[in-house]
Amino acid sequence: MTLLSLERLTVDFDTAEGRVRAVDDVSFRVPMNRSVALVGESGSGKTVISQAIMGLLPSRARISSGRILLHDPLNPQVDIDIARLDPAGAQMRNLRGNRIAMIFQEPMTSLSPLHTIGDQIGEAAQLHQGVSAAEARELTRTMLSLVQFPDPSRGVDAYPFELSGGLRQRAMIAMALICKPALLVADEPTTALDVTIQAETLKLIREVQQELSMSLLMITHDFGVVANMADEVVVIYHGKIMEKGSAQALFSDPRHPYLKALLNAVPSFGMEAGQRLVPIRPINANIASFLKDRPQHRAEKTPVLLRMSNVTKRFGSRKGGLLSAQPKLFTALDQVSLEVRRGECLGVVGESGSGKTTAALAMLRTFPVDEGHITFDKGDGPVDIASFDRAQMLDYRRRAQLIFQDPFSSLNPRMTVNDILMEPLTIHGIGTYPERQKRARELMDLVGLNPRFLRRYPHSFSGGQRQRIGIARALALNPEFILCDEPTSALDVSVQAQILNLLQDLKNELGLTYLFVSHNLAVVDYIADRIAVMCRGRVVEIGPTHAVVTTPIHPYTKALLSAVPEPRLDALLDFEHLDAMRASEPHLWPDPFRLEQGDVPELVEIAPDHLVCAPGRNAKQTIQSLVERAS
Amino acid sequence: MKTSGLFKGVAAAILISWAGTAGAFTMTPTPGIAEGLPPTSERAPVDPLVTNMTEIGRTTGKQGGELRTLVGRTKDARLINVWGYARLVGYTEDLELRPDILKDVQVEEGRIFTLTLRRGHKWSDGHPFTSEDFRFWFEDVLTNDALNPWGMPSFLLVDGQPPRFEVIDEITVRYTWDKPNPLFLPELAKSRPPFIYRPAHYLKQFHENYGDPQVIEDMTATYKVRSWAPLFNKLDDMYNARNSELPSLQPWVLTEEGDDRRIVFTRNPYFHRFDSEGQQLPYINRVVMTVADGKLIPAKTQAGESDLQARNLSFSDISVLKRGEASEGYKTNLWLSTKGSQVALLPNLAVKDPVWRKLNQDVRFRHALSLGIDRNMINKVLYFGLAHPSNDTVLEMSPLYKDDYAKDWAAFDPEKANALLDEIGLVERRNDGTRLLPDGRPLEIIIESSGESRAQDDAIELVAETWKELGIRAFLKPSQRDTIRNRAMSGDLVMAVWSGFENGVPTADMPPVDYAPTRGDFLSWAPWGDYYETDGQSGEKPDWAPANRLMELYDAWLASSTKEERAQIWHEMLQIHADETIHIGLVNQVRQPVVVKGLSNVPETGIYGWDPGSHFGIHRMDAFFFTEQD
Amino acid sequence: MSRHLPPSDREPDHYVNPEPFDPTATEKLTPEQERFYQASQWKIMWWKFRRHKLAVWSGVVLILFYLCVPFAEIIAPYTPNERNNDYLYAPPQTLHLFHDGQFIGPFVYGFTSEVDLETLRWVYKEDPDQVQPLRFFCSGSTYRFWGLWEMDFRLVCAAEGGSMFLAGTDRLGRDQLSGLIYGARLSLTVGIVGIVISMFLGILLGGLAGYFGGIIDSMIQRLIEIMRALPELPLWMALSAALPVTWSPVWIYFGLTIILGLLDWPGLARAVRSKLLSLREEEYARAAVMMGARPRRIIFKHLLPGFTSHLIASASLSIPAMILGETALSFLNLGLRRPSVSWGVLLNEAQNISVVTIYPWLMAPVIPIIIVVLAFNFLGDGLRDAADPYK
Amino acid sequence: MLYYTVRRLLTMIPTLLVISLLTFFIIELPEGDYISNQIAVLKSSGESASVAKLEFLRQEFALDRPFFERFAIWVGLWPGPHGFDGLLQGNWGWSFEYDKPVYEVVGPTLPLTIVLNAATILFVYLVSFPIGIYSATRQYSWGDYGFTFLGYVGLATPNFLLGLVLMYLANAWFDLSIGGLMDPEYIGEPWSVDKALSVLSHLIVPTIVIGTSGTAAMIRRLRANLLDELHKQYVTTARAKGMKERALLVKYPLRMALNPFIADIGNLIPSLVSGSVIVSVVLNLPTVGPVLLNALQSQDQFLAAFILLFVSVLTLVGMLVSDLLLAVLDPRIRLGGGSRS
Repeated sequence: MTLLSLERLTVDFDTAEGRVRAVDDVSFRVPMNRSVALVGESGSGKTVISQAIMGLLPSRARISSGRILLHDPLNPQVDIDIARLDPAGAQMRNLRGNRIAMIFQEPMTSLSPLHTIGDQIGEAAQLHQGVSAAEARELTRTMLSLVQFPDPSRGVDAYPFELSGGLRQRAMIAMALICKPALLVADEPTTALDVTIQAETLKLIREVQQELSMSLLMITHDFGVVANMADEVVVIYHGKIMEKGSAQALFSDPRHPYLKALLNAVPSFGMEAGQRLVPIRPINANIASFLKDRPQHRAEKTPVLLRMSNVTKRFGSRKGGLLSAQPKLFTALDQVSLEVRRGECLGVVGESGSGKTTAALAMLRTFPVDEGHITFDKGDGPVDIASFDRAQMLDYRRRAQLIFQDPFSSLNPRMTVNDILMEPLTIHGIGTYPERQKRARELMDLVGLNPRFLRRYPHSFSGGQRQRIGIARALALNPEFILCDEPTSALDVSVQAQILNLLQDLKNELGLTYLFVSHNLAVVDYIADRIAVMCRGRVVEIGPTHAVVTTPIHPYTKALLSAVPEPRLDALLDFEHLDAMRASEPHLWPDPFRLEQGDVPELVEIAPDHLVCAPGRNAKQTIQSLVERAS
Repeated sequence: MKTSGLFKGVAAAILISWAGTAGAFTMTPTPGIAEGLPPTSERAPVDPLVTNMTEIGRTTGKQGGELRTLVGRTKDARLINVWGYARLVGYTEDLELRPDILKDVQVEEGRIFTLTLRRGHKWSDGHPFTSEDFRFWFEDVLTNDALNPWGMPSFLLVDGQPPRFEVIDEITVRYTWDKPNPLFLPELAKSRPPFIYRPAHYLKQFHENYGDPQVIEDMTATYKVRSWAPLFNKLDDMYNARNSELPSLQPWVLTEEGDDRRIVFTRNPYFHRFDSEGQQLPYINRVVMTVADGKLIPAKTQAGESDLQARNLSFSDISVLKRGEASEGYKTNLWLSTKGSQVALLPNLAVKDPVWRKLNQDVRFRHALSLGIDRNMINKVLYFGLAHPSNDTVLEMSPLYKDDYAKDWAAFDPEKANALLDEIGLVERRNDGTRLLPDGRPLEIIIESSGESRAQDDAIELVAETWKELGIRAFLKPSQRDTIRNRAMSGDLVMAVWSGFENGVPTADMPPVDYAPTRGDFLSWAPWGDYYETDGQSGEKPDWAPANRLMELYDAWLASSTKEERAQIWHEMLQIHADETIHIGLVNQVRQPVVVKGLSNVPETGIYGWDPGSHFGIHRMDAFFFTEQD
Repeated sequence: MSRHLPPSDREPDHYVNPEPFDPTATEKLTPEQERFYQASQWKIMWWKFRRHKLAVWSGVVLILFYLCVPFAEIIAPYTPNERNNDYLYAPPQTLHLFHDGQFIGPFVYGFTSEVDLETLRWVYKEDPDQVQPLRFFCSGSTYRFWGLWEMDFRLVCAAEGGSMFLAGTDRLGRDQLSGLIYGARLSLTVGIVGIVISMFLGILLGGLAGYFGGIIDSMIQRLIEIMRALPELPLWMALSAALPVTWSPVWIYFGLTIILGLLDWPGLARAVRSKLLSLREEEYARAAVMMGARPRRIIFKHLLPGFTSHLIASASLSIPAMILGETALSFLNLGLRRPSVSWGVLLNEAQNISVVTIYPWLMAPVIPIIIVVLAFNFLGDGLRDAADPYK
Repeated sequence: MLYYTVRRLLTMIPTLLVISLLTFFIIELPEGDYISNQIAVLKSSGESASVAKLEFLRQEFALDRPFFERFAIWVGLWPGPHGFDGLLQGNWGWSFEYDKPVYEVVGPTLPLTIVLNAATILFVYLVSFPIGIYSATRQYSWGDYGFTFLGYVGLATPNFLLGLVLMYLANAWFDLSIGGLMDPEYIGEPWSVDKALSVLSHLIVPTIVIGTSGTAAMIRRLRANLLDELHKQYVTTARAKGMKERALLVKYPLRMALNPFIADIGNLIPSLVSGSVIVSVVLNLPTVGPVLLNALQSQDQFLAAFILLFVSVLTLVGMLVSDLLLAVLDPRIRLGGGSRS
C-alpha cells in the first residue's frame, strides 16, 4: 500500500535572476509503515520536496506540474492531491500536523522560546482533535513519556531553552506525533545533534514509528543515517532523481556514478592506511610549485612542538540569572595536558561543550588561561606562549594558524579573494605588492582554485571553495602548525572528502603539524595520527588513532564509537545498548573512570602512548584486566 | 488754609461733582453679594464717591454678571488692581488728578499734604479704614529695618529728606516736607502705586511688634520662610493679588476659587464708589481671568472666549478680530496707544566706543538717520496708513503738543540726509557703497531689539532699506530685554529699537522723568541715568550739553510750584528733544484693539496706556456693565 | 531487508537516472553571475537599492532639493529679503498658459491691491487684461553669488514691472517662493552638518565601547542611558538658550547644528556598538586577530566596511529629525532668525491663528519640509534594505 | 527577582547623580541667572529697594557659591545656608518666577501631564499595532505603502503647525474652545461628568498631534520586528501544526515582536515629553511642558532643573518597569541561566 506518492513533481522558484527549477520531474512513493530516505547534498532540492508535501513552500515557489497524492488510511476512498490544495486553506490545514507531521533540523529555533513545550505540543491536539486544554495537557504528558522524556510531568511546563538539544528534539518529535499522523516527514532531524544523541534520537524515531505504525520520509545527507533507518532510498541531485530503490539494492549495488561517488567519499572506520577518499569532484592542487620557496622546519630536533600542561580555563557566564546572585562559572578546560608532536596530526574529538575548541583557541593565546602552561618550541626549546612579547607574538602568529569551522563567516564578505589572501602578508609586511599578488596566485593554485577567481568576492563561492580559500589564507605565511577547528563539519560529504584530501596532501608535502578538532570520529580516524578524546573539559583518552578506535578503554570513547552510524548495512548501530545519558556524565562512569566534581582527571598509561583518564584507586590493574578481557 | 494753585482746582471740582448729589441719594441693595453682610448703607462710607454716569457721558447700568478675560501669565492677576484703579488720588479720563479713595487732599506750598479719608470707609473685610492704616505703614513697615532695610523710596525724599508724618485724627493724616514735592501725588495715581497704607488690623498679626509669636512661627513654617519679615512681605503685597485674605480697597478682590490657570475675583462689598441711582459699583459682580498662552489670546478672543480684551492683542491682530465679530457677537473697538512712539530707534549717546560716541552725539548724524526714514512707507506697510508718522514726542491730545515737536526732521529727505552725512565727513565709501567710519570700519549699525515685538523688528527691516540708500547698513540683532539693558549700562550698545516715551499724553503736572537722563534703564543714556539715580556713586556724568540741560530742567521741575512754570519747563524739554532728535521715533497713535462682548459703558475710542491710563482704569472699569443679563 | 517492519506489498524498482552525469556542470557561471561575483559591496548595494523604486525617486527628489543649496540665487526669482511695498500679504498668483484660448506660455495676471479699512486687510484683484509672461534666463535684482560675485542672472523672473508671487508674499511683501528656495540652503544643511557631528561622536564612542568592551563599554553605556533619559527638546532649548545672543547668524547656525548633533549621537553610538560587537564575533575578524593584525587595522579594514552602509542608512533616517528640530527651535524663537532664511524661520510666521484663517499660504514651508522628511525616510528605508548586500 | 530589582535600583543612583549634575549644568549654561536679571530689571525701574531684597535672595539660595557647591546644596549633599536642605531632604527647590515652592508649581500640572501622555501612548499603540501588523503581513502591498506614507506624513508635519490647524478646525467645526485642556468654565471647578467630557474632547487634538509623530516610527519598527520573526523557524513549525495564520500570528511572532516594545516604554517617555512641550505651548495645555519652557526662558533654574530631573527619573523608572515587565513576560530573561533539567 502506498501512503504518499509524488508523480512527476516539478517546483519552480521565481528569483531576481529568473525562474529556477528546484525540483525537476520527481516521482517516488512512500509505502505505508515504511521508511523512505531522501538523500542528497545541500541544494539538491530535498527540503523543497518536503515543503511541497507539507504545503509550506515559500511564497516565491510554486508547483508547476505534477501531483502529490496522499492515500490516507483513515479516509481510503479518496486520494488527496496536495499539490492542488490551497496551502492556507482549511483542507490543507486539516492535514498538516494531523495526518502529516514534520520535524525539523534545528530544535532550538524550531520552538518558540516564549511558550512552554507543553503548550506547543498540545496545541496540535487541541486544533485537530478538539480536545480541551486539560486533555491536551494530559495527552502531552503521554506523548512526552512516549518519547522517553525523563520527567514528563515537569517537562510539560519547561521552556525550550531549559532543555538540552536532545530533549528539545524529543519534544519536537512528541509535537509531531501527538495527532498520530500517517506520515512523518523528518528533515535532517539529527544533523545538529551530537553523535550519541543522534543515535538515541534515531532509535526513538524508529520505535515510535513502529508503535504508531506510520510512514517515515527521512531527509538526510548522511549515508550512515540512511543505512540505519531506511527501507527505501531516493538519491536526488539538482532536483532530479539519480537513483532510487531499496536500501539493500542501493548499498550493495550502487549503479549511478553519483551514488557511487557519494559512497566512496564517506570516511569510515577500518579504512586501510593510505587509503584515500574519492571526492566526486577531485581538485587539482598544485603543491609542487609552492614547495620551492618554503623554509625547512627543523622537524628532527625537538619532537614536541607544543605542549599544554594542566591547563584550566573557566568562563563566567556574563548574564547572571535573575534569581541567582552570583555569575556562574563554567569550567571549559579542566587540567588538560596535551602535546602536539612535530609533523603529526593530533585529532581531538568530543561532543559539543567538551572543550575541544577551547583547547585549540587557548593554544593560540586567544585568551589567557587560568592555570597551567602552554609552551611552544620553534626549534630552540619550549617557551611559554603567555610570556611572548609583541614581536614574539607576531612571529608565533606566523607559525601557528587557524582554519575555521564556518567557511561562510570566516571570510570577510567585503574583501575580494585577492585582498583576503594578501591580508596576512600585508599585516606582517612581507614582500612588495606585486610579490604579494604573485603569492596570492600561488596560494590559489595550491588549493586547486582558478587564480581567475581572485577578483571575486567570497559570496560567489560554494562552502567547499570558501574553505579552500580559508586554507590558502592560513598557508599564506608559511606556518608550521595549523589548528583545524571542525573544518568540514559544515560541508557535504562529497566536499568534505575534497578538503580532507587536500589537508592530508598539504601536511605530507609541506611537513605541517595539525591539531584537528572534530566531533566526527570517522573523520578524525581518517586524518589523525593520534586521537585525544575530550569530555566535559577533560581529556579522557589519548593514544594512537588505531589503538583508540580499535581498543577503546574509556566508557565515553566506547559510547562515542558505538554511536557513529556507518554507511554500510553490515555494521548497523546497536540500538539496544545505547546509553547516551550515562556516557557523557562523568559521575556516572563506572569505576575507576568515575569523576566527581573536583576530582583530578589523572591519566593512566595502559599501553605505550595510550593513556586513559582513570582517577580511581588501582586504576591501572583494573584497566589491565578490562583490556585483557576485551582482547 | 492756604492752598496751592493746582489743588484749588481739585478741591473745587470735588465740591461741584460730588457734594451736590449726595443729598438726593438712596442706596439700593446689591445683588449677588455674600449672605449675612450688612445692608448697603452700612457698608458704604458716610460720603461715598458718587458718579452721575450721564454727566461723564455714560449710562447708568445694572449690577451683576461675570466678566471673562484672558491673561498671559498667572502673574497678570495683578492687573485687576490696575484696571480697578482705586487710588488715593487718580486721573480722570481727561487726565486730571482727583481724590478717589480720599475724600480730600489739601496741599500747602506744594510741600504740606493733608489727606482726608472718607468717614465710615471699610476694607473689603468690613474693618474700618482709618489713619491707623497709614500710620502702621509709615511707622511699622516703611521704617522697620527688618521689613525694609533699604530705606525710603525716592518719591518720599526731597533733597534726601524724608517727610514728617502726623496723624491728625481718625481720618486725617499729614505729610510735610521742607520743600515742594510735586512727585508725591502723581506717584499715588500711578497704575502701580506705592501703597502708603496697609490693612493694619490684618497685618499686625504677622508683625513682630504686635503678633502672637506662636502664630507667626506656625505661619513661617507653613509658608516655608525663615522669619516673620519675609512672611510679612509675602502677605502684605497690595499690588500682586496673591493673598486672598489680604483686605483690599479695590473694586474686585481675589477669591479662593480657581487656581493658577483661572483666577476669580469678586466684587468688594465695601467699595466706596456709587452711581447716582444709589447702586454700589462695580456693576460687574465677578471677573474671571483665564491664563492662556499669549500667542493664543487673539485666537481665543476671536472665538468669543473673552468679554473684554486688550491685553496681548496688537494692531496686527485686528484683521483676524474683525473677521470674528459677526459670528461671535463682539465688537473690536480701536483705541489709541499713548506711547510717544510705537517704535523708536535709540542711539546710545553714552556708547563706549569713542568713534561711535562721537557720531551718536553728533546732531547731524541723528538728523540724517531720521531724515533717511520713510515714515509714510512704514505706516503704510505696517499699519495700513492708520498710524501717525511722527517723532517720539507727546501726542496731539496732550496739552503740551506742538506740531513742530512731531514733525521736525521727520520728513523723508534722503538728499538732505546724504548731505548731512557728507558734512560730518563720512565721505569714504566701501565698494558696495557703504560709508566708512573715520577709523575705516564700515558704517554698520547693529540695532538690538528685545525680540518681543514683531512690528519693531519689521520696522527695522524697513528702516534698513532706506538707510542703505544713504550708505548706512543696519542689522537687527534680536536679543533680550535684560541683555540690552546690561549692554546699555556697560556702554556696549550702539543703538536699540524700543518703544518710545511711555507717557505720550503728559500734562505739565506729570513729571518729565522719561525726557531727561534720570534712570539707568533708558537706553539712550543708561550710565548717565545711573549716575543721577545713585547720586554719582556709579554710572558716569553726562558729557553732552543737551543732556545736562535736560537734567537741569528736570531738577527745576522738581522744585517748581506752579503749573505755568512746569509747562514752560516741559516745552523747553520737548523742544530740545525735537531739535536734537534724541529718540528717532517712527510712528505713534497706533490703534490698540479692544474687544468688547456684550458690555456697555466701554468707550468706543479712548486712550490705551499704562501710566497714565492703567489700561481700562481711567475709563472706569467699575462702570462697565453687561447690557443684557439673564 | 525487512529489519523491523513487515514487508511492503512490493519491492521498489531499482531506478537509475539514465541521463549523462557531469558533476562539474554546476560550477559554470553565466556572465551576469560573473559580473555579480566581481562586484564590490557598493555596486551590489546600488543594484539592490535600484530595485527600491520609491527610494530611488526620493533620492532624485532630494537631489533636486539639494540643487537649491548651491544655486538658490539663480533659481529663486527674488532675493529672500527683498520687499515689495505694493504686495503685502499677497496671495499666490496662479500660473496660466492660455489667455483667451491662446497659448502664451507661462504667465500670471497682474494684481491690484487696496486696503479694506473695515476689516483692515489687503484685498487683491486679478486684472484679466494685464498679462505678465514670465521671463526666463533673465536679469533681476542683483545679488552676491555665494556672497562673492555680484550678479543678476536668474533662471526665471517676473515680467518687467510685473510680479511673480507663485507662493504669495508675507506681511512685508517678501516672496515666499524665493524664501523657500533660499531657506533650503540652511534647512537642508542643518541636518547634514548635525549628522556629521553626531556620526563622529557616535562612531568614536560606540566604536570604543564596542571594540574594547569592559569598563569603557559600561561607562559609555551609562552615558548613553543618561542621554536617552533626558528629554531632547528641553535640552535643545536649554542649550540654544545658552548660545550668546551677540553671536552672528553664521555662528548661531553652527551652534545649532552642533547642539543638534551633540544630542543625536547616542542612537548612533548604540548602533555602532552593537554592530561592532556582533562583527567582532564574526570569524573573519577573529581571523584577522589570528594573523596578528592590530586593533586599528581590524577596526578600519575589517569591521568598519561592514557597517558603513548601515551607518549611512541610519544617518539618513535621523536627518529628518534634525530638520524638524530646527523648525521647532525657530518656533520657540531659539533658532535662526531673519535675515537668515530657513524653513523654520519662514514657518515662524505661521504661528498664529490668523495665518490659518486669513493667510494660509504662509504655511507653505510645511510642504517642502514634509516632502524632504518623507524623502529622507524613504531613502533611508531603501538604503537600509540595501545595506546588507549579502543577505 | 527581588535581588534583581534591588540591584537595578542601586545602579540607578549613580546614573541619577550624573543626570542631575548634567541637568544642573545645562540649566546654568545661559549667561546670568534669574536674580541678576531681576536685579537689572528692578534697577532700571528705580526700585533699588527691591534690589537689596534680591541680593538677599541670592544668598538665601546660595547662588553666590561656586558651581559644584551650588549643585551639592541643591541635591542636599552639602549644607546650604540652612543646613542640609535639598532634594534628598525633600525640598524640591524654589521657583523665583512664581515665588512659590517648586512642588506647588509643578504639582498641579502633573496629573494632566500624565493623562495626556497616557492618552498619547494609548493612541500610538492603538494606531500603530493594527497597522504594523497589517504592513508586516502584507509587505509591499498598497495598504503597506499607504499606511507607511500616512505615518511619515504625520512624522514630517511640524507638530506646532499641525496643532494650530487642528485646533482651528476643532473650534470651527466642533465649537471646541481654543486651546486648553477643558472649557474655561471648568477650570478649578470640582470634577463632574461634564468636566471630564470637556477634558476628553480637548485631549483629542493634542493626542493626535503628539501621537502622529511617534506612530510612524512605531509602525516601522513593529513591521520590521514582525517581518524578522515571521521568517523564523518556529513560525514554520507552528504552521506545520496546521494553525490558522491569524491565530498563529498572534500567538507566536507578534508575542515575540512585542518584547522590544515593552522594553521601550521607558524610552518613550522623554520623546513624548519633548513632543508635548511644543504642542502644549501651542494648544495652551496646562501640562508641565509650558512651565518648563517658561522656566528655561526666564532662567528660573530650580524649577527648570527639577522638571528636567523629574522627567529623567520618570524615564529611568519607566525603563526599570519595562525591564521588570519584560522579565515577567519573557521566560528567557526570567529563567535565564536557570538550571537545565
